[in-house]
Amino acid sequence: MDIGLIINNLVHPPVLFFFLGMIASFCKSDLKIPDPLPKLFSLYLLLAIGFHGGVELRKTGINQEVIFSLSAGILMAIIVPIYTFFILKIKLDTYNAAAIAATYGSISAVTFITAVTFLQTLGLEPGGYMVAALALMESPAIVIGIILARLFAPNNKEGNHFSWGMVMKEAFLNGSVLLISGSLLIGLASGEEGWDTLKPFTKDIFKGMLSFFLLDMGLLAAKRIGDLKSAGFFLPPFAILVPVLNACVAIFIAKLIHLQPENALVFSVLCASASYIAVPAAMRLSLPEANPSLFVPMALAITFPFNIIVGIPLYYYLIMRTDQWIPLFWK
Amino acid sequence: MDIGLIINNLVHPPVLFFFLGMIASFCKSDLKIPDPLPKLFSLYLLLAIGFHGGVELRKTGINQEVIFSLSAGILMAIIVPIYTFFILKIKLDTYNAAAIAATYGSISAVTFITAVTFLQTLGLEPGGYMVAALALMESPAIVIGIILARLFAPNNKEGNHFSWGMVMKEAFLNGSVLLISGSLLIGLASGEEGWDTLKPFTKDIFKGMLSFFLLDMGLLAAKRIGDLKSAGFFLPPFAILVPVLNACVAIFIAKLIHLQPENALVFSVLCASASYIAVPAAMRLSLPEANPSLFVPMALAITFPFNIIVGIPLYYYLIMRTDQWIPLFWK
Amino acid sequence: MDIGLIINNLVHPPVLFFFLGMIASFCKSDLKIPDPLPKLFSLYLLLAIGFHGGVELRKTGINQEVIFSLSAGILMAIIVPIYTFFILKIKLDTYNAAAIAATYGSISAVTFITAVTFLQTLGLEPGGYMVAALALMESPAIVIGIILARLFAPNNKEGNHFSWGMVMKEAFLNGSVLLISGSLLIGLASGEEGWDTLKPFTKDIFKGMLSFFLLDMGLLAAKRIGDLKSAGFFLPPFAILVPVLNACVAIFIAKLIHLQPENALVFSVLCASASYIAVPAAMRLSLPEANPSLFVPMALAITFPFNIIVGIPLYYYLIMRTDQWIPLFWK
Amino acid sequence: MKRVVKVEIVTDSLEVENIIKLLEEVGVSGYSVIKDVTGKGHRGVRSGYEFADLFKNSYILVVGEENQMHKVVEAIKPIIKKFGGLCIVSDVILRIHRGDD
Amino acid sequence: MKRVVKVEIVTDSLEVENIIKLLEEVGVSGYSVIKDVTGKGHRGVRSGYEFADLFKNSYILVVGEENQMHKVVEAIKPIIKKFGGLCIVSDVILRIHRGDD
Amino acid sequence: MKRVVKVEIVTDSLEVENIIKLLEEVGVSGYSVIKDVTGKGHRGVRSGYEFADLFKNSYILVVGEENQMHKVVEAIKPIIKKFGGLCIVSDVILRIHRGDD
Ligand SMILES: Nc1ncnc2c1ncn2[C@@H]1O[C@H](COP(=O)(O)O)[C@@H](O)[C@H]1O
Ligand SMILES: Nc1ncnc2c1ncn2[C@@H]1O[C@H](COP(=O)(O)O)[C@@H](O)[C@H]1O
Ligand SMILES: Nc1ncnc2c1ncn2[C@@H]1O[C@H](COP(=O)(O)O)[C@@H](O)[C@H]1O
Ligand code: NA
Ligand code: NA
Ligand code: NA
Repeated sequence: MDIGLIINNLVHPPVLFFFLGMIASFCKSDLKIPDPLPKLFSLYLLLAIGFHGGVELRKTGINQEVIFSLSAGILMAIIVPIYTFFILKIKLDTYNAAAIAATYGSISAVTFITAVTFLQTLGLEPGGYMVAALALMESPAIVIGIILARLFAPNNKEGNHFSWGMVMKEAFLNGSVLLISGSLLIGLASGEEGWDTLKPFTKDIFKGMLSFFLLDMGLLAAKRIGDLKSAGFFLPPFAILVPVLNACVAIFIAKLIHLQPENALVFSVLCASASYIAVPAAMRLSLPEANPSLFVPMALAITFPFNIIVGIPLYYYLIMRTDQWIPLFWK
Repeated sequence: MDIGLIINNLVHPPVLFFFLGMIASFCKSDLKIPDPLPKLFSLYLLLAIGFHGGVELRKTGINQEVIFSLSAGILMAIIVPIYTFFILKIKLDTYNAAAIAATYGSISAVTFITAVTFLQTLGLEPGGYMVAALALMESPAIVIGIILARLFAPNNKEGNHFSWGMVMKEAFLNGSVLLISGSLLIGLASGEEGWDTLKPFTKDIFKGMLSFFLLDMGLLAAKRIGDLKSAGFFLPPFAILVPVLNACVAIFIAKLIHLQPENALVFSVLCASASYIAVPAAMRLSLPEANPSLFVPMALAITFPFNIIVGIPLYYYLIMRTDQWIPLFWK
Repeated sequence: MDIGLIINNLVHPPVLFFFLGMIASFCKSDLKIPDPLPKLFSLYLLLAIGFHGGVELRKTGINQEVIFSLSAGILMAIIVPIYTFFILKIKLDTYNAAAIAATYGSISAVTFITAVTFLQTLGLEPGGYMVAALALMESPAIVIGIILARLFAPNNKEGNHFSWGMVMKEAFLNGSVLLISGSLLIGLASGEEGWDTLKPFTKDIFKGMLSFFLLDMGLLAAKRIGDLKSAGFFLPPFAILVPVLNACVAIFIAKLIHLQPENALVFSVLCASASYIAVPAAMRLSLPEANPSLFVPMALAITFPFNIIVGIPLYYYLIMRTDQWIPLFWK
Repeated sequence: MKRVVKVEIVTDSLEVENIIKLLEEVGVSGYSVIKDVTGKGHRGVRSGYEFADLFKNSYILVVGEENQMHKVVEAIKPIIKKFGGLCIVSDVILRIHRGDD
Repeated sequence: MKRVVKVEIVTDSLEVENIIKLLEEVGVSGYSVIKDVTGKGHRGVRSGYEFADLFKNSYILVVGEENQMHKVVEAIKPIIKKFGGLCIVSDVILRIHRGDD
Repeated sequence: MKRVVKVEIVTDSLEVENIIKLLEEVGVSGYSVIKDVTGKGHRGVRSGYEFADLFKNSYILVVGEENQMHKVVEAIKPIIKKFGGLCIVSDVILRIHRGDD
């Protein structure tokens, strides 16, 4: 594998700030980004990528590649939690298996953003519609996870308190889904002219805000690793291997529908990433039996750093390589 | 009325983010901009427009138009609460009438900013001294409101606790008045050179910060509408009709003193806008008998959205039209 | 002394915002920048100057001037607290003398930044390695202060609770040291390319963020002046005279090692500045007997404003003047 | 000056709205809420979460007549049993309140 | 270990400064304040306001000797009567405090 | 419904972690913490500091069996004596808790 890709990814300031955060946390420094500042950065990032995606989508319009990509995104958001669930059932009870499956079926917007940033250092820019894929892929896994739990749970005695309306609200109207989708629509509606208005805010300072946010992610990821001590030997490797598996499936599908390498990368990163915002929020009401001190640190302290540091360049390498393999294997 | 004006206003990103906030709130999404982030945006906006206004004012200097505009502003800040008070007295007790009169006599800086943004999409830029008008128009209505309450209140038994010093402090030294006036003076003092220093902060990212703030305003405005359920049938229409009335009086005065259309617009918007920051703060001590769950949601949930969405293009339309009527009527 | 220098410094927007904050506080206005927004600004400033310094340091590389400057910085960080301690012992007990000595031996990053900003208005730019000096000068004085306290304290009965590991952690791993050093290393590692990525965030909006932060510093400095009422007649003049003394020593050393005037200024400003972030944090555990309501307001309410307003132009004037004196005195 | 009962509740912050609804139904004269409470109990550590309003407790204080407070406790029991927390009661003297002396 | 009286006050956040002044006048040994308290009472819901420091309560806790606490209650009564809130007292045991045992 | 003892502690925020360690050692069933508490005592005013997490108190609430709470008080005494604050105890009735009735 081209070691230059990893290094190129690693000396990128936002990723370096992620390391700084991890180091600060390991040294037990008192460096801290107090609440609610992390929320400011995450709201900003969602607004900015949503808006940017919308403006770009208006430029390309809705063509075949767009429809194929979005369909593939929804497909993956449905099948990933299903096969992940059955892998997890080997070792875990139904509730935790379903919650972790939803976690890995849904996506992480910041992992997506880091992949876009990685591509930009290579001079590439993924299609704006990939932001639409992101928005579409956040919620379905939550619904699938809950359906799986209800199908396989011993006996649903808590059925009386359960309401599908609630589940749908949590899945499709949670803040992050709404902000990114809404910003995308605003970008679509306001187009180039709107872009000129907001560009200094949504584009120019973007990498700086991302660096700040990744500094905080580093602090938190390192802090949460300890939570996994009691998780046993199964889950930590799962939190690395399943993302790679999901990325491979995604790369395969990307080849099938002839995505450009840059779009294939962000697509595979979406599939490989795990949700630590929308899913925990939805699980509280829908699957209160699942243990958040398993699925949250898995996504945050293992999968997220893995994707940021190793995953993104690895998937890109695989995408560039399989251009040679796939034809052989295909014909 | 030129429907294009409204549409032009509506597809402007900041206004679209206001809608997004309203929609999120109506859907009961958990999207939220946690405290004190809204304060960050509002402090920023005050600092930025104050500073910009000061720099511009230094360029134009103090000429006749400036003096006329500022005098007209103060005049309106005095007469609006007076006639508003008597309209309100028809249905309300003295204390609430006085507090609502102060609310509508004072101004909303964000409504002002949105009007400036609207003009910029038309390629127009109001004079920097209009920011001075804004600063001057924030406080007088508070004092007038309190005077009216003391004149008309049954018997001022609480006189012993009341101090004019306190009232003046609340009216003229509240944070928002001080920040915008101070920033204006700093802009005046530092001029072009200071402008170059701060431009990327106070100008380039301005519309982005405004979008973020309006997102929050949308969330809050929608949430507060419910507070008005118990307000009866009089106040909601009041919260739309009185601003339009105030705008019409302002347009008339603007014509009298020959303001340019862009300055006439921001002047009428100032008069039409209602305060939801300085006034509630001043009322707590000065008119504790007034009910804040009337005057706050009126300003925030009705008048503010109305001005942002319909008012600004409407007043502009009226200004452009009356150029034809006024001469007829005048001679 | 060239009065133009002071005026030039004073009409600079960030300094004017500092005045605005002081005035607002003296007027008892309710203007306030609520927690944790001040933390956002201070984290931003540390990140931005660290990163900028690292990028610049990579350009110059490590030459003789760099090594001399950094050595001089460490030297001053060691000797300043020592002689300051003995001055303070005249009037104070060992614990308070040691804590105040540490305060004046350590540095204030925002004073440094204001000096850099002052130089930029004169068209000068200090070397990036001065940021490294800043980072190196933050911690030693803390260690020296604690050693002095232990040497001179009557009898160290609390020895059982004391741990040097703790002291070193507080001194070298506190958040502000770590963030500025880490950002410097990130700047070093990512160089020009990284700079292009982050410039709009770390440079363009820098002066605006600084203005906001100084507005808050003004509010706080004015508020804290009252804390010194009970401090007696010795400490307030100390908080002005000792910084000037430290600056003079620094200027002398700067001449010896032939620093350029711009580097000599920031060096002397570092020596003259007093810490109000790292030192109070370290003192809680290491010197709990020292009274924070002495050393915190001295640094924040006297030394900081003095340096910002008078000190910076004064030290610059001395540097330009001594170019003529030193040769006479030297030969 | 009146003997009243003080009810203190610690529970999941997201349940505060539901508990308030129940308090309104019982008809209490008022209540007070402290939002940012962390803690630990049978469900493990609850110290908040930076990315969502989760894993945090709130503290609710209600004072009122003994039998009304009894109804309050019964009304909120199912929520506390489901979402965790605890509820303690004690006797206090209400010294100042609107209309009282 | 000492029997003392605990005074708990909930009132408008903006009155905390004035109440503290009164506590100093009575000469209490200390006090504690929790700033962000929301709630509901006779004056309706008080859940804070995003644009100004308004419509929020604070909680004040003071412990001390019985007759001193009695003076505290009398001193703050006018403020609570004017700006709302409540004040409750109860008996507690002070187990740790500077100089006590 | 069970008679328990309620321990309330106010102390330096930075000592909360150490106190929690001691609570765990004593083996309490849970605890609750309110972070942002200001106040005044023998060490002067503690109203927080904008530039560092200093000069602020926290409030800790623990309920449990009488003799366990006695151990809690003894365990935390050295911290309170060193870093300031106070600790009060009182009797309350635990009305709702996991598994109890
Ligand atoms: N013994 C206790 N003392 C004080 N607070 C408790 C206690 N037990 C539980 N809590 C609080 O109630 C919350 C939920 O408790 P649980 O449902 O037992 O996890 C905890 O996070 C604590 O804040
Ligand atoms: N019965 C009660 N129990 C607890 N808190 C109350 C009660 N009544 C009033 N409060 C608190 O005191 C504040 C002011 O009360 P009021 O003056 O009645 O509006 C409310 O917002 C509540 O925080
Ligand atoms: N009499 C008291 N009543 C309530 N809180 C107190 C009292 N004395 C001290 N405190 C709290 O304990 C903290 C530390 O007290 P001290 O160690 O006496 O400075 C103070 O800042 C207060 O928050
Ligand atoms: Na995924
Ligand atoms: Na108005
Ligand atoms: Na120094």
